[in-house]
Amino acid sequence: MPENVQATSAVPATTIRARMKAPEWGALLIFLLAEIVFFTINSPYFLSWPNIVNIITALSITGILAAGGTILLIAGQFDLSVGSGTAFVALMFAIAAQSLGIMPAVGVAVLVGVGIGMLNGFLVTVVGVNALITTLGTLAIFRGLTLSIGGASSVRITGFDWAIARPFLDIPLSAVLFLVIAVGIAVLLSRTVFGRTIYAIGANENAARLVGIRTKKTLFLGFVISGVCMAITGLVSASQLGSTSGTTGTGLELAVVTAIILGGTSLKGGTGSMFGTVLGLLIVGVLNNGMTLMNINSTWQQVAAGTLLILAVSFDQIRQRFIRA
Amino acid sequence: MPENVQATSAVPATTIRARMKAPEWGALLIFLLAEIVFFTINSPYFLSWPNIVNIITALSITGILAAGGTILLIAGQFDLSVGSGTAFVALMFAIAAQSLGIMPAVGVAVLVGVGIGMLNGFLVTVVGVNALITTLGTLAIFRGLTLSIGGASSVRITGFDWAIARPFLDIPLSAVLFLVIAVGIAVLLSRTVFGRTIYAIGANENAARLVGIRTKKTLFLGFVISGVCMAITGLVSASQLGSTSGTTGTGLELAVVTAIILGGTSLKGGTGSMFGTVLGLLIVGVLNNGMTLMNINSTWQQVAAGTLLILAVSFDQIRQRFIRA
Amino acid sequence: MSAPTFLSVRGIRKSFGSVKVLHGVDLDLPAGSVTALLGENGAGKSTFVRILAGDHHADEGNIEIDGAPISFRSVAQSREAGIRLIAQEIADAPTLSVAENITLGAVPNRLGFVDYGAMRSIAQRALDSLGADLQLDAPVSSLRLGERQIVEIARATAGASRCLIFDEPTAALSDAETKRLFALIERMRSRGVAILYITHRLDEVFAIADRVCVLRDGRVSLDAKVAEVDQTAVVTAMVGRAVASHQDHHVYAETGAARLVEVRGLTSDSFFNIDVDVAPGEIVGIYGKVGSGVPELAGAIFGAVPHASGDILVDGKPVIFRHPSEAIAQGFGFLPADRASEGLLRPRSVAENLAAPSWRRLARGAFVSRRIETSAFGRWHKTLKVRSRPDGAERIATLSGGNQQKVLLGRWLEAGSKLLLLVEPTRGVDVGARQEIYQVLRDLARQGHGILIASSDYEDITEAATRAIVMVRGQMVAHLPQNEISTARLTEAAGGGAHA
Amino acid sequence: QDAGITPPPEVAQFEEIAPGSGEGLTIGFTQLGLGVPFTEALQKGMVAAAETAGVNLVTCDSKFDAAAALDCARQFRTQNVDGLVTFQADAAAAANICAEGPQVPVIAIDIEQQPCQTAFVGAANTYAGQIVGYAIGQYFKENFDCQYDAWVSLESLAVGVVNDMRMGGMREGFAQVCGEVQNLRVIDTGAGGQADTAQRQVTDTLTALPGAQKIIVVGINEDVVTGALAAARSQNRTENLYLGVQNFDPGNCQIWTAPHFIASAAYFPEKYAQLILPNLIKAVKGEEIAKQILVPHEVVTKDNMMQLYPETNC
Ligand SMILES: Nc1ncnc2c1ncn2[C@@H]1O[C@H](COP(=O)(O)OP(=O)(O)OP(=O)(O)O)[C@@H](O)[C@H]1O
Ligand SMILES: Nc1ncnc2c1ncn2[C@@H]1O[C@H](COP(=O)(O)OP(=O)(O)OP(=O)(O)O)[C@@H](O)[C@H]1O
Ligand SMILES: [Mg+2]
Ligand SMILES: [Mg+2]
Repeated sequence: MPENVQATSAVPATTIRARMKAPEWGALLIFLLAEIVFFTINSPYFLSWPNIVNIITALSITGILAAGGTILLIAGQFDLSVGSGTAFVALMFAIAAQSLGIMPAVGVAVLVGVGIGMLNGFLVTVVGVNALITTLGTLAIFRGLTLSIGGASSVRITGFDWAIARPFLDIPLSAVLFLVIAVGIAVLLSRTVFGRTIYAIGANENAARLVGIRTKKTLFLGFVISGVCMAITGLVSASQLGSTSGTTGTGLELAVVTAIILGGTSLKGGTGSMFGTVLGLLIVGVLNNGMTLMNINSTWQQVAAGTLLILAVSFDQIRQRFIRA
Repeated sequence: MPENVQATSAVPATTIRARMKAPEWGALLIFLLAEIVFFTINSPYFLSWPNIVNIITALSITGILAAGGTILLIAGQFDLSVGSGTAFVALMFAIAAQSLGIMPAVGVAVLVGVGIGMLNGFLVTVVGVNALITTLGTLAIFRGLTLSIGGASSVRITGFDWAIARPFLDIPLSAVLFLVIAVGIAVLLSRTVFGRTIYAIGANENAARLVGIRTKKTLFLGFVISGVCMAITGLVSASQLGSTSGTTGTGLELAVVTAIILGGTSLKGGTGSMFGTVLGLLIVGVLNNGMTLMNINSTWQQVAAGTLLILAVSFDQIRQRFIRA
Repeated sequence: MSAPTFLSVRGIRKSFGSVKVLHGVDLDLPAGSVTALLGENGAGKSTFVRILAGDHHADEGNIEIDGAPISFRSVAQSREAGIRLIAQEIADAPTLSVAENITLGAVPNRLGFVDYGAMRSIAQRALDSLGADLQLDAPVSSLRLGERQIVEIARATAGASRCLIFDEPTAALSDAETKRLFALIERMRSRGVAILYITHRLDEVFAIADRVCVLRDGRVSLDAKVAEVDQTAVVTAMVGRAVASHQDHHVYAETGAARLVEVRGLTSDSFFNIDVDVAPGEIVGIYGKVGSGVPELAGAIFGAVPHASGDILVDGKPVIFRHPSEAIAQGFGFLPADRASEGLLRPRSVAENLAAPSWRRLARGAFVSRRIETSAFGRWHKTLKVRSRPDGAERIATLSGGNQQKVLLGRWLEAGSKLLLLVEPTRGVDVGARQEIYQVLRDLARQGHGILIASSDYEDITEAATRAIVMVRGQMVAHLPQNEISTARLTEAAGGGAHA
Repeated sequence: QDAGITPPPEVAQFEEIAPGSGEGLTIGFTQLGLGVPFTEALQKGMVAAAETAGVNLVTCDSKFDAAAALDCARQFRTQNVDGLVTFQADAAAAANICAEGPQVPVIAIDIEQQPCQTAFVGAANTYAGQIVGYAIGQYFKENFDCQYDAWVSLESLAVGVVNDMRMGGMREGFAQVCGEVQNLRVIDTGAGGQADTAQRQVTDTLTALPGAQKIIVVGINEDVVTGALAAARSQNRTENLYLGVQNFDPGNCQIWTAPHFIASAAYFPEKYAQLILPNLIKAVKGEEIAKQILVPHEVVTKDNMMQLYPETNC
């Protein structure tokens, strides 16, 4: 992948200094602001508090999964099973809620999420199967199980409406939860030993191993965290929709990866941040919201979204080259 | 990514010798044979010539795209736009065929495919946008364009039935084409200087440049080859179905990546082979075919496919460890 | 002085399949003492110390620490025992900062939260003790090879340790840095740390070691106090025979042939206003320590990195190389400084690596021919004493560091480049093979090739060069004709630029 | 022809839109998901009708995903729409979607939106399935004494209940004439029913039915039947497929001219708007409207397709 590897040994020192001043995500922030200005001009509803809340609420499920995904991608790993994991958690929760009641069912959901994460982690770190294959496999397995066990029709879940409650500032709890998790993971990644270990493993797994870091244990934990995120999103989804079905969460994996990579985390691992991921999420989220407010046909929305995705990153590349010159 | 990086420098030389004897794909071959034995026992239709032809025919579109994809992944690049590229080519072909006639329309299709490849290549090698983001972007763009231009209803294509013709051995031309392309790319990769260059770029782009390889030009060419593959699959799809619609080729990108990675090409680049990819394609293809013959419910098919995907790679990992011990 | 033995190793055996690397190594490491470990490329030195570091597992043998048997199942256990290895290949986290790399694996923290203040002061102290001046917040990927090596050393010496193992630490260091490293080793020794020091530079052995061990044929062939041996004895123990230098002095004779390259006023942000030219038959040595801009100059002539101003003339006409392939087309060859990131195609075979710039020539039309390629490899396998299979079919990643270096040099010999730009051509190469390489270079020069050696190793210059240039901080400070080239003159001229 | 199946009493008739009847109103329309003929035709009809009525129509595509439909509802609340048309995939999620959306009159399309639904407009899915199944049954009874080799059902499980109602309805309608369906093969053709998935699976299925001369193939939409035809064509077995379809897109000649196209159910998605808009405008103005407004489906066969869709040009 062409992220201008290692800048050879001969990168002029000026570049380094310039980079320090204009952070990685500077261009993305500008891009986001440009989007906001554009939509504010084009829709009277865009820059209103309810709409801002809408944007964040719409991001909450993708965002929570992206938080776990950011940890994994920084460590050089993938998790594509997040969407079907969410659906499976939600289904298990719905079934358990019917027979055991809500609170025990929440426990079941957490166990299922952690279980999925442990399964992925075991396959990747112990058996040694490539993370992409592993999670493509579990993606299919849990989607298949959800459809087989739950059947095609959706299952109703009642008495579990916390996620759409709006206790303060008219913000739904699901959005609050997303913000809390985002901040938590941001702190975890940038401030804790565990977080820095994740970066070290992603930057050079061998080097990390040679300084005595238990790389496999850490990666395993990363997958478990991703599993916990699935448990949470499974519960958020169940609560928001008051139901769950076989198609819940379809395609989330791609939305998650897109946001993370757009936010500057490299597929090679070792770089990235939760802040970048949040920017990535917002760029996509604002775009979708704004285009719908402008009543743009969804097929053209796709074209615009693809174009802007590329533009956002191109912009960053060109800015970097500009600084270098 | 956890492909047991470089087997750390600690790979014993026995392994090396053993590997020479039992090549990378040995375990996958055994796995494929096991599948074949299983389905032969469980379905009387499985091991018949028409069914073997069916399996290969069903693979032809995925396979042709995977041929181009293998080149790119060995060079450390991705192309996720193959599915929507195929649909877009097919639509442009259908439209051109209506107004210009079949032969000029074939020319249009080739130009469109090459154009998509050039666009991807330009964005990745000249602008410097990450290949994943680029091709996620063009995936959305060309899907959106296909839906916007073509509308949702399928467009009829008449007088273009070559792909289902069976000139010899009862094999449709689309399958023949796939086989020819697979062999061609296998030779290209393993025997030609161009192939070497691809491996070198994937192994160490920087070092490749310093031995005089025009890395960007080569990568650009890799994307164009992928675009040519889209042109071909667009034509195959149009001919096979006798029509094209907005959903043509949905999800192909994942099938393609799965086959390539299953076949042993590493996400890190620098390793892999077309033969491995063909094995990967066959493992998935035989599985789908066999389960349909056994009339297994498709949701359980998903579960089985995911499980077997993981098993196939686990098996390989465990075998390697066994040899080492 | 019979210091207590910290580490005692008996009968270590290790094979990589059929390749027996170590068969019965016995070694004692006394506390408060420096033991030098020598041996030819591929003798198994790195393998041995990686066993001590818990990175490899011995097939057989016993390890005792403080007299108690211990078995290392993991790197963590070895570190627990106080052993720190500075490996031959740099193993750092490129995207993390200098401070984070120095504290990698031992991050100062409060309840799991990184204490960045403490991290910076630990890192600063470690760097200070090496006299290094690096920005703590700079990502390691922005550093030069030598600076990254310093970070590695700083990491190993930052915390408390009982045993330090250096695997060719000075290969990428300047003289000044080497001196400060020696001072550090001296301090560590006086604190009772057991030190094992691998090198190919005999003068270093006599400068710092108390004891010298030589690995040969998988065993220790010499284990003696430094005071009791001389250079010849050590070399003989390594190679099995004495290695003579200066067997053959190539003297450049002006032929009047056009210069292969003329560089006029070349300037970038690492070097300023450089004039240099190379004629056929000449071996121009450019001597400069880390920070002198010497490797960057060689890279700029090759077109690997851009330069700001000045001209490069070939056949009297200015050329601009926008890509290395254009330089190669002009008959240039370039051996880069950083083996790992700029040279090796790690997953590919040894023969394929060696042939890389010549693939097209060795092919039949568009198709590669493994037979022709293997025979090309055969030519250099012997000449350069590469310890590998004769057909070069194994992955290059499995070769020892010095042997990898020989293959990368062989690349450009096989390519038959008219002008060779060689950065640190003998980095990590053993004493015997070094002389072979100098001989090959002299032979090439006699055949009319031009060679530019950019090196911080004065031996490269004194042994091979027909004239020398000394650079300090990007400026040319001296120009020595062949008869004036000596270690003393080189270090003296370069001394002016030593870091304060 | 569908005499054996009684239409439900709520079936309504299409009426022309009165120009300017909704002047000044903003109406939100949550679309099920573009990219399939049915929804595209629906959308075209809605846009045209809104224009005639002078209504400002704002569309939000839920892409077959209940979570996206929830977001659409929230956006419509932000935009203060006067009335809402909701076509989203998950009936069980309706309660929360209602709760989060604007508190205005709601017309649900095809899938119930309880508790906020003012009226339901939509396909009588089961009925639409039954009439096709019944027609196939009659055909097989008349011609083959109800003998057939297999019943291949090309479904889209992702579509949920609707899938069950239509595909199950076809089996029920058939069963009324020929008894319980035999040798049933249910094939999932992916989200929304995709031609290439159908093609691949039908190819394998045909291999597993060697020599079968009478295979009944029913599909949830036209695409999957196109895929089945392509599979048969490549094995030269087009003659063996007896086709039952849902929906009728007059441009899709491949199916209507197939040798054994038996029956399809016309849904008239392009005319849905004629049932929806006038009623929603009334509801917004506070008038009473019917709670159930069902589409007058028709069985389409080779014999009557030119009368129903004169623009058919096959
Ligand atoms: N992973 C491996 N697989 C196979 N052979 C290996 C592997 N690692 C090392 N070897 C072989 O073991 C031998 C010893 O290598 P080692 O790196 O220990 O040598 P060294 O003494 O450190 O040499 P140098 O001075 O060049 O660094 C070499 O012949 C090398 O090819
Ligand atoms: N670079 C390579 N890497 C791996 N295998 C190779 C490579 N080059 C060639 N081979 C394999 O080695 C074998 C011999 O190759 P090739 O036919 O090119 O050599 P040759 O027969 O000695 O030369 P020629 O026939 O052209 O005189 C073939 O099986 C080929 O697949
Ligand atoms: Mg070594
Ligand atoms: Mg031959």
